[in-house]
Amino acid sequence: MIIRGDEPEQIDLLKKLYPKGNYFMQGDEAIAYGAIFAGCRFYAGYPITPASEIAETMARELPKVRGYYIQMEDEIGSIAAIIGASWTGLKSMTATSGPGFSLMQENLGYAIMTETPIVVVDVQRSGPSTGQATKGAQGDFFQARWGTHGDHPIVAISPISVEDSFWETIRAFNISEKLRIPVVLLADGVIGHTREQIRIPDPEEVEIVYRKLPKNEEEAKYPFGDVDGSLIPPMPLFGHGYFTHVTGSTHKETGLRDVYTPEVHIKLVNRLHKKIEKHEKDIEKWEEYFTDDMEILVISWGVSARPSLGAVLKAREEGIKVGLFIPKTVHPFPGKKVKEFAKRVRAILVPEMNLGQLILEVQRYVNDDIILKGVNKIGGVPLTVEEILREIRGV
Amino acid sequence: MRKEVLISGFGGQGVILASVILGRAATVYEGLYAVQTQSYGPESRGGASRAEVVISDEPIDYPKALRPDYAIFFSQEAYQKYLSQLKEGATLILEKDLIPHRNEEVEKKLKLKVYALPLTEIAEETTGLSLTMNILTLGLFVALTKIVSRKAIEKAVLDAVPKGTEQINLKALYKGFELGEKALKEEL
Amino acid sequence: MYLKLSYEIRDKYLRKDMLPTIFCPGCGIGSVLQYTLRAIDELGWSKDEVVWVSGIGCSSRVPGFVDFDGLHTTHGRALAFATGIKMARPDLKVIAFMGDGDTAAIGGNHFIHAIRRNLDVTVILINNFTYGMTGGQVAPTTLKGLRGTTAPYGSFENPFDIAELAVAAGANYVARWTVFNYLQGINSIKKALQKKGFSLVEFLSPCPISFGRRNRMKTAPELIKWYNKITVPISKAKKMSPEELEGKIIIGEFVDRDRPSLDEEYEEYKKRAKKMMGWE
Amino acid sequence: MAKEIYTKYKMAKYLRKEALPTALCPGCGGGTVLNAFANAIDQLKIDPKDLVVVSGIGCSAWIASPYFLADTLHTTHGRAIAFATGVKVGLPDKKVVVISGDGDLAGIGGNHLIHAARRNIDITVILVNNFIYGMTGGQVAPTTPFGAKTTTTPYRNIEHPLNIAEVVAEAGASYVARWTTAHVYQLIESIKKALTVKGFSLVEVISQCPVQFGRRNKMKEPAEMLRWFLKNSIPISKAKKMSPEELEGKFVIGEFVNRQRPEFTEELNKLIDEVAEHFGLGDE
Amino acid sequence: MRYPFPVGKSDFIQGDEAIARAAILAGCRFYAGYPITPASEIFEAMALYMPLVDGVSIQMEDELASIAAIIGASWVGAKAMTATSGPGFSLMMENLGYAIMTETPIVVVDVQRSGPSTGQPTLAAQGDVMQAIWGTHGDHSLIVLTPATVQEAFDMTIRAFNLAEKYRTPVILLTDAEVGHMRERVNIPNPEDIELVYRKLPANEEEAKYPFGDIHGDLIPPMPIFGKGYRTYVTGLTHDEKGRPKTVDAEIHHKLIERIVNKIEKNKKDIIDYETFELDDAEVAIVSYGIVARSAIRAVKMLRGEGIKAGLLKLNVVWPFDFEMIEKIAEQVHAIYVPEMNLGQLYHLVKEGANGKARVELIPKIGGEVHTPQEIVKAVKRCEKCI
Repeated sequence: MIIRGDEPEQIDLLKKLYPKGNYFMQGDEAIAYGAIFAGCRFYAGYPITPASEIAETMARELPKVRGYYIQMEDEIGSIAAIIGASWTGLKSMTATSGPGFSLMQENLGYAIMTETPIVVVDVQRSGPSTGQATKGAQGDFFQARWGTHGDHPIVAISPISVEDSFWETIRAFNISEKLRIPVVLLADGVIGHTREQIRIPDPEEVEIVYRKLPKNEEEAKYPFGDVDGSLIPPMPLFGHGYFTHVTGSTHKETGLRDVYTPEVHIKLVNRLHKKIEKHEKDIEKWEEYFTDDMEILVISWGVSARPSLGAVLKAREEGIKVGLFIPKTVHPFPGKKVKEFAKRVRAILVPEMNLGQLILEVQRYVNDDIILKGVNKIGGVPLTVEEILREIRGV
Repeated sequence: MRKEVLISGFGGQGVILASVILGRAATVYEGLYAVQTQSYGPESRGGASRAEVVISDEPIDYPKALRPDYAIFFSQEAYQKYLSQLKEGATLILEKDLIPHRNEEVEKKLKLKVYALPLTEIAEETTGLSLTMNILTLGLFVALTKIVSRKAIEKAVLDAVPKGTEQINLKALYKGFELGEKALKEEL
Repeated sequence: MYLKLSYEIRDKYLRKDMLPTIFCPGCGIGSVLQYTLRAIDELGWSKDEVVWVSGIGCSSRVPGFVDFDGLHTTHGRALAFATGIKMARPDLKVIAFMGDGDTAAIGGNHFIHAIRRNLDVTVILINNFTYGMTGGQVAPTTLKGLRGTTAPYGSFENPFDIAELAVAAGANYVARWTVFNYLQGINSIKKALQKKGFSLVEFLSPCPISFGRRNRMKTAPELIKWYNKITVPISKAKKMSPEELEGKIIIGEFVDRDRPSLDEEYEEYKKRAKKMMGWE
Repeated sequence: MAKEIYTKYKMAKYLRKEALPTALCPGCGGGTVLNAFANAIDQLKIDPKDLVVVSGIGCSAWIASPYFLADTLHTTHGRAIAFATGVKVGLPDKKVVVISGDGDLAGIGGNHLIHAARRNIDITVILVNNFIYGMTGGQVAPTTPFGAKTTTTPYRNIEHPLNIAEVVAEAGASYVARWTTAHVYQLIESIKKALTVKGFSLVEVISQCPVQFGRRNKMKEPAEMLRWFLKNSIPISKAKKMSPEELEGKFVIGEFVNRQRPEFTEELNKLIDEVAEHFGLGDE
Repeated sequence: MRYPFPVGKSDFIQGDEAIARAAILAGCRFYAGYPITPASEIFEAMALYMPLVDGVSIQMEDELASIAAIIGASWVGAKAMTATSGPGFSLMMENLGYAIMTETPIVVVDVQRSGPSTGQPTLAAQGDVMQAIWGTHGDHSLIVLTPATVQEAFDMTIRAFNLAEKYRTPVILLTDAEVGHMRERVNIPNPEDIELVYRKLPANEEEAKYPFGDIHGDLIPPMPIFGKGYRTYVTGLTHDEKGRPKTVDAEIHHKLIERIVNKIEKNKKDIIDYETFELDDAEVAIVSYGIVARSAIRAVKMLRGEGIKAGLLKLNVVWPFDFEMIEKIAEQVHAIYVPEMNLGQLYHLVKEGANGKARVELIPKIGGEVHTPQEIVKAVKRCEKCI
């Protein structure tokens, strides 16, 4: 029996196991609980710092809700197993950090090509290579976007706090299920290991989505066809007698391989991209502060967002007209919004824990008549409010 | 001078090898520029096979054939698929026995110069080996088009064929030359 | 056999500026490292002719502490890196110092293929039944029913027997001991180091912090006592039935043979290539 | 456009007609394997609706993908068994079968192979061993016999082939057998057993690739390769009495193990039940 | 020294073959690989040549192992290379990061095919450009070269080795199935005429103590290779100048990564290579790289023929990227067109470079075929009309 996560028995079980109220937990744990609330019932993983706590929480909690935790022989096997499980109808997740994420790139491309809903958590740590294993970073921003080969779209979400980790994980599952696409949750070692207060809601308060299934045999014949004009094909699960064929090679709407006809490839890959554009509204999410009268804009994401907010609040106290924009969905990047803001400010600051990645994305939407400056820090220690404030004052 | 040559048939007929020999003759032995490209199916035997050679006296920018000046087809599939892509007035060599269905209309419309011969059969008669059909066709092609010299193609053939088969392949090549001369004199 | 005092070994082979090591009290890695260094010492090898390679994990930090050329690589890939070193410089001796997760989980494929090729390296394997560095998750070596942070209810999987696997894949020399088997350990390492081709010496090694603690064996002595209980010498094991061997781990020398190593074969290969092309 | 297939071949009902003809070269052993598999399914009266067939990349991965009419998952190179692990856990009541090649399953995917055997997960693997990477043009594989010529060992292979059946048996599989494409009936019987055994089962099929392997090793014709298989096949009972030297270059055929061991998905579900009971979460 | 192929004359060979021959001439003596279409021909040529020149060619169990083996070989002093295509390149990402972090000179060839995933294995694409630049995790920099002809594939392979050795960094030779499989004439020079670079070695024991220290002020530490008695320790963990792991010190991490990034960034002038065609008086620019640049040249001729003042910038190196040069071009022209065999990758970098000073338009094409010159002309004309 495949559990979707919204069955009454499951809701009762969640209520019994995790009664509504305040908890004190790590970001990693919040991601695990978010996944369980989102209906995730299959997890395959491999130990890696600083993501192991997600695996450990899943190992402890999943069996309680009749979910499966398995530990694979490596990260390549982990992402492969969750793709396999997803085709049987289980909402599936894996979690890792930079080195493991590098290993998953090939099969991440497979999930994109086969439109398999999965959630991949990358708890970013300081790299390249093994780097500083226990330290947080935001260095995988572009890897999440461009890490697998070939032309592909991607959705990546980055939470900014422990509580946010819970809710953004749920959102990651919902987007993934709705659009039949892998979603990358770009968490980081700082939040992952930080303990904070978080409110666990009643399961009824959580809106969850399950993939669209074929209505009939006829629809099931086109696992990769735009049968209803939404660009998202219904997903004929394995084991229902549909005889579905799934391949990472270029395929027709029926799923059958055709690797020589350019038109087949063009149609498929274009639809993969367009389904993201078309459902932009379901995907995009950001927070903005003081953007009405701002002269300076701070754009920040993930772990750097909170010190940025602190700095903006302090600067406001000092009378500096500064605003803040925090994209929660970082890929696709909300460029239109940034373009609009850029017309109204004289400077944009981009604080992040790397040597400048989001800033390159911002640059595409900004003309050079304004100041664009990164506030960068690597080495595993998050940016402080003071460091960002100093830069705000500087412009 | 930019000349585009398209050769197509199925795997095992020596399509690719013929195109390589032609390109080699043009570049290494004639000092021209040439680009050879190819595409084939996943099967190593029996799938569709297609090769292009672009030959020019100046560096070649776009490397693929856009409107072939010359074409050689060894299969019905190739004929049907690519016939309409040929340039007006193009020269076309066909393996007659393997292409039973012809499209006179298109051939006429494009004013093609068509030479249809039972190439495999002739090769078999000449050398006892149907495999030498591709070399024989090259000989025919060079005699008809003079795109490279006979000396050049001969040297390129010798470079490319397996050791011990040189004489048999030259025999096929010369037979091709002979057929080409006859064809030009319209004796065929 | 004259045994040098341990400080002599320490002073001769360890990088002073890297000490102390990162290993927890009660950890078995230090002992195995000492056996390895003693074996090298007794063989009279120069420090300049040996390269140490490792992957990721507690055991893999060892090459950082010893005063040799050392390549500390990515998780599971040590033997693949070692292949490059050995094949490009066959005159160098290569020691891969590895853990069980590194060798048998993520690196399992490189392990069996390096053995199949008979790559001339000596693997010193620390098997502590757990991922120590990441906090005590279960490994493919964890025995059924034992706990780890990712098996809070006890492992339900069948474990690997790495030594047996190495024998099946074709290794030239394979032995397994516990860290308690002091002399056998040193002797086995000596044999392994001198062996051309792939050699493996596996040590059951205590990890009281990440493994023992979760399995009611908080200290190294408790773990060693447990090892003594579950290990059976190979000579005795041969006379036991599969049922009697259930839950036991066999120790001793598993195989000792002399198939030609990859670099030796490659030397021949080069000669043959030149002959076939008429170069010689 | 679906082509009409006119055939009296009984097993055609198990094939996706619109995907035919297969892309396998003439003389390839893949057809024999597909036929044997279809016959095993037919004889066991398994409904294809209860089957999921998983494969990786390579010629042998194409034997059942997409030609076999069941749910078919064609995955990335070497990872078929890892994908299949997820499928089996999600659908413990279905038969999950992996059909792929030696390079795919034992080369790049060797780790997943031994780990699945260790877990003893109830998957049937039909490993088609043709000693070569056929699709990419005939490179050496970890199964290529010592001394054979390939495009990446032009001066002959110096590595020893991996003894897949023995390694998998050692790693903990419930059922392991090896046959060649010249032993069709035994092969069908073994596939049937493998499908019925609870736990990880491996049927290794030594198969001919006349184009990429045979041609470079003086066996251009498929029949020559089959003769080679027959001449060098040694039943396992006889092989046990032979020395390693005598066995050099031989193919040991037969059943290597057939045993009962705890199975992964059963153990996993048992664990979940125990946890539910322990926390009082069982069905009230 | 005897070579297993003719030198000092021209030959008619495939791009893949040219890469293999160039590698041998560049001094590459270690190759590890794994079969994959359309890069297998490189491996097959290496397998044929290596034993004859006393080098090693070995087939590993997968692509992870292939790149690992060449890094190992590089640390014992061998010039080393591997070649692959998209799926294998994805698998190499982790160890590519390791090579960057440990400053190991290696050359990785990616013969691009159409993706994502298994995609169209025999057909060309330019879909891995951003992956080559950003595919491994963490902050980093490296060098990416893009040949457009078989001759360039040959020349750039030699350059790739020279740059890798000079800057102690992995270099990616990013070619594609089209260049890899096409045959053209290649002039293979006499080995004496080829300028080769070998990594800087420590001058003495003292220098060897700092395998990761900027002891010469040029950001590139000498490389104390193994087996010379230096007893070097190499780790992918954050390390100090001596190579000792220092994983909690933010200062040391910053210093290391900044130097790794800067040794590329500060030497941009030396690394970057491009060609221009009719660009001086152009009002419309086309920025292109790899195989598509050949169509673009023809498109420029055709556009000029129709009275549109077009010019071409052909990039031979796509990373490091010369943002400033693009900005300069953007100041001169009113529009920049970027034809790519993908749905927009290098286009993003061009757009960043243009800085809003000129319109930047993408001319995408996927499906395995190269843009025809007409397609580029048509796209340019359509846009030029719409203004």
